[in-house]
Amino acid sequence: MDPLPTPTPLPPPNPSPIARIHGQAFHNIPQDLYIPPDALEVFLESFEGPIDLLWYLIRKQNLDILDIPVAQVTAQYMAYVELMQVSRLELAAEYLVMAAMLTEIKSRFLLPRPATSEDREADPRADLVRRLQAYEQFKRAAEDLETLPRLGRDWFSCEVLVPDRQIRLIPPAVALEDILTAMRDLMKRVDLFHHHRVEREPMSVRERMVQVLDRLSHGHFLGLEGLLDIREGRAGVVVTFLALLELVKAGLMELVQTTPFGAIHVRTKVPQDNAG
Amino acid sequence: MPDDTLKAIVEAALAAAGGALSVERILELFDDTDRPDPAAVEQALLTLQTEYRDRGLELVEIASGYRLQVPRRYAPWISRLWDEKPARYSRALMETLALIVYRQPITRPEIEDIRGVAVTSHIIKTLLEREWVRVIGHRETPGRPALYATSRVFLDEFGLKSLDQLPKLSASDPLPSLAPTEIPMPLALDQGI
Amino acid sequence: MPDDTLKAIVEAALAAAGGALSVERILELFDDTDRPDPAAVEQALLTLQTEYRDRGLELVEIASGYRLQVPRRYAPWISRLWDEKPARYSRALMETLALIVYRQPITRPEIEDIRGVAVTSHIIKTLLEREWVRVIGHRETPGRPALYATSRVFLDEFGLKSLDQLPKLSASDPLPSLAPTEIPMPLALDQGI
Repeated sequence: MDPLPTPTPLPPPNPSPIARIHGQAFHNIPQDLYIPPDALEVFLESFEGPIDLLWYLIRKQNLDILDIPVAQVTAQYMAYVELMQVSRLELAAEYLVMAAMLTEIKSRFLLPRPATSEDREADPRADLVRRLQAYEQFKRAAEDLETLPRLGRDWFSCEVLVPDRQIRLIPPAVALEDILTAMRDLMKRVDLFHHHRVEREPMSVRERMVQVLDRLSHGHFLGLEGLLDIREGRAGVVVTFLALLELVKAGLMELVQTTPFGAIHVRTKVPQDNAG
Repeated sequence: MPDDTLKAIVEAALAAAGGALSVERILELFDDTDRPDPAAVEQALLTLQTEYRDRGLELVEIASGYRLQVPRRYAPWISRLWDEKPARYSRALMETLALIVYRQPITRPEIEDIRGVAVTSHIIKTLLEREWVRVIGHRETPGRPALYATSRVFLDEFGLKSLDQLPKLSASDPLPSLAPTEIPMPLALDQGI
Repeated sequence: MPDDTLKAIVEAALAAAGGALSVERILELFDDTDRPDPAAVEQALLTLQTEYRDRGLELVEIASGYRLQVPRRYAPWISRLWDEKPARYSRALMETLALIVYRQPITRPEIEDIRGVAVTSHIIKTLLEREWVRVIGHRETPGRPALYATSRVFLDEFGLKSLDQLPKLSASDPLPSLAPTEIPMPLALDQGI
């Protein structure tokens, strides 16, 4: 490997150096692409990677891609790669790829080509040019974005106090379909474990059960006739009757007949104190 | 600095601060070179106070300085900015509600028996607070568990005239029966009607 | 409701919200019984916009609706209200953002391809946490890389109604030293090595 040349900083016309090594200011990237190893950390922070470095060299230093001293660059990049292996391996690899690409471009120019060649090769630099132009476009877009006014930096939102602020809790909305879906999901799940008897009944019986319980909620007796509303017709009477039977069966209610053939009374089941 | 610029900066500072600012604090916003007189700041505050009269904001003086705030009379509307909308009810709550709707009257142990997991008190409390569900009695079994049923509020909010109008569980939906026994013969009762 | 009351409520809501409010959101502040027309709310917003001209606050329309904010010209003073300086973002982050803004939806490998370096997870995480960027799906290529796009928060914070309002992507200047498309004779180059 060639010995690395000594850094040759340019005279400082620019008050803000891009790097400072051992007290010595570096105001430009040296033309020969050599970066002192000590400056590597600073260097890596100044550039966003090999494309960014190449863009800088071409734009700011008027470097001709074809003039890049490839052997020298490669030797130097190899030296950096060794250094970078400790901390920024992936970045080292990216610089290496770039060096390889530049070398390839150069080598293709150096190879003799038959003068009569019909199929003209594409310019080996074309791909690199496209990449550099795409990069430049977004580099500028990023600079534009940075200058756009932004909330919290250039604009500030108002947050005026609201005295007597009350926070209400708005309960979530539920649709009937949601209840049906919940029931179906539950039934499916339950059915996996149990084989409950399929029992279908009109909802009206359940509704009537609740109504009967409501009317008897204070432990009062009520005559059976009082629960039956003749105006509901036969169907209504049957529903009430079925509801009563369900309630008795479920142990929620008892029917009391004090004398044979006497009036039947209904009441909620009395707690069985000292039953055990 | 022109009076209008000073007034605008004071207004902007009060609106952005989200709390009270003292005159000293306002003065700290300025460089030594463009810092106004305290009197000029006081004057700007007074002008703003007048300008905001009868608007959606008011400038009040409190112990710690001056504060831009929403007048109390608009609090009922503005408070709604912070209405809390819980995303959705849990599956546990929806299944509990579904069981109460379709299997009422039902007790908590019965719900737990079908669902196979405990029903939290929070779920029952939520359903009772929403007034969709009410306690209509107690089952006379050990612990006297409450019997839950749907309420009139439930019917109203879901636009139902009666529980009959609930969407039907299709025939393919198996319904677990809590007490799958035959309906007893109503022999002892038939002469009562 | 009188126009002045409506205007005051809209003003108070905008000042208290701490962000943008859409017309729909403003309408939600009202009960069904006192809810104004959307057109009346729009009118109130327009009037306020005019009234706030040349004051310490401005009413701007952005993607999410309307926002009452401190104009940029007062930022030097107002930013001193807070000890904490607004976050400064690295060039790497801003370039990644620019690629997401102008090339959305885009994957991380695609960003890396154009930038020529790896995009750190930290950058992506910062953009996602800032809510400027969101994942809108995955590209069905090996590794299923996430597809990034900008969010409504991005538009709001950059004061935009839509992406159309962003500065156009400038056409790249030709790179002078690379201009010739003809392959030059290699003779002139060999002293380069």
